[in-house]
Amino acid sequence: MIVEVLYFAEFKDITGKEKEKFEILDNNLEALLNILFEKYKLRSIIWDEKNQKIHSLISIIINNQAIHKKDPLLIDISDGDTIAFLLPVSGG
Amino acid sequence: MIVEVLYFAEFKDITGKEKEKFEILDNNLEALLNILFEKYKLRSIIWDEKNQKIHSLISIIINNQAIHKKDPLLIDISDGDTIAFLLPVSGG
Amino acid sequence: MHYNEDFVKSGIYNKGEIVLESIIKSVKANPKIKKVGSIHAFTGIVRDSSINGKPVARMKIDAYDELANKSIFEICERLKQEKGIMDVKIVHLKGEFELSEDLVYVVVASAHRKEGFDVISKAVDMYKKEIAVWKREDFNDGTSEWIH
Amino acid sequence: MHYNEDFVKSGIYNKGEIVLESIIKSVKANPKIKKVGSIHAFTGIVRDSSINGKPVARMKIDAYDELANKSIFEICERLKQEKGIMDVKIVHLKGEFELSEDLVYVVVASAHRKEGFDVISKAVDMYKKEIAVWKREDFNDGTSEWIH
Repeated sequence: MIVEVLYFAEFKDITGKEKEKFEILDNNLEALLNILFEKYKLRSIIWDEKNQKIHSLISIIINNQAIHKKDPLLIDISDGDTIAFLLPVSGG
Repeated sequence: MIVEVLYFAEFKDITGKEKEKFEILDNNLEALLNILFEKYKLRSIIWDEKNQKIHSLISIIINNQAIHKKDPLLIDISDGDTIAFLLPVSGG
Repeated sequence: MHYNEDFVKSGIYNKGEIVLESIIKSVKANPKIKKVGSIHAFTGIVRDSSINGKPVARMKIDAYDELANKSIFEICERLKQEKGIMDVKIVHLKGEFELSEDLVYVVVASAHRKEGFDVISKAVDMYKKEIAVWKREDFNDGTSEWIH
Repeated sequence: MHYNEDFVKSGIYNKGEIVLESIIKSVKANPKIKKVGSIHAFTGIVRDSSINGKPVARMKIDAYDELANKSIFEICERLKQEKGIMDVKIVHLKGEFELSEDLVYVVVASAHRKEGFDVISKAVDMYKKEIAVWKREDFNDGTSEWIH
């Protein structure tokens, strides 16, 4: 299935893109993270090594809705989903 | 001697004027008040009958300076002075 | 002191002589603008009811210009001494005003927003108490009252 | 709902798309304007130093428009429920900004000034915490940092 990832702030600077489509085989977030971490230096920002889950300060947004689970295996994704990982906001 | 009186707010409405020159004979405010009270219905606004002095809430301004005495006999005026009686302010 | 052409002096103006935009433009032309992070603006306008609920049809503002200009200048200078405050402008209009027309502008430029919010609220309290300006409310029933 | 041509929607705009004047004009076109006695405006601009004093040369603002617009809408609707508040507008710009350029506008219209000062300060606190917008400070020394 195909999902689209939106990049903001650091993520945009690191990837050099605003958004990008990925083909993944499993219907959970882990499959996507593996591809992302292989392609870009994003692991240290997104991944909490100690607790083996997504960092608590990262907001996971799927189809413009916040997801509150942090274990990628528990986060289902479907074909056509739009996904974003957000660092804490800082309005002007 | 000649003094000029400036009218603001109620005073302007009551006198129908912005300012007016008066000739007075004595060099204190009482002489001016007598003329003013004779010409316009200003006595009830300016004069504190009970205490026989200028109402405490009236500011007396001579040549753009506030005068803190309220007994008109004690307030000296000179030829060419500009005098105003002000009610409490009310900015927009 | 040398000012550029955008400079707006605080004080009493006739209705129609000045708009908020010019005052903000003047604040932005202040040489200290690089230190500013927030610009706060207050506009007082004519409301359709007096403080005790009486319907208001229009309003008149009278001012003793020399005295009011002196007090406005003093308020601005005093508040510009406060920490983190780069500019303070107070412009009060006078004349006859219809409902919703602008009566007064206060603009404050500050390094950080906290100080700016504090000082603009203080500036409004001060001009309302200290400057030689009076308002007359003309009510819907044809009567009028100078407010004190 | 029918809006007149002056209507400005709160939300994320590109730098240069909108000015404070238009937002105030929109607030003045609100049908409830007759009940309004004060209009409060906050403008956030680029300051020449970061919160810890590092010299800033310019700034970049990025936004997740759909999310940010949703949060901005919710903040405005929530605050418009407060007593005496007739209108609340939040406009956040995005793009690349030089020193002293406008980044964000908040405009609040209230019956009385006290409520207006309270709500505009609340609105600023809320947008800073709740909307999906990020700023990158580009320092004089050539380094950059996204602020979180």
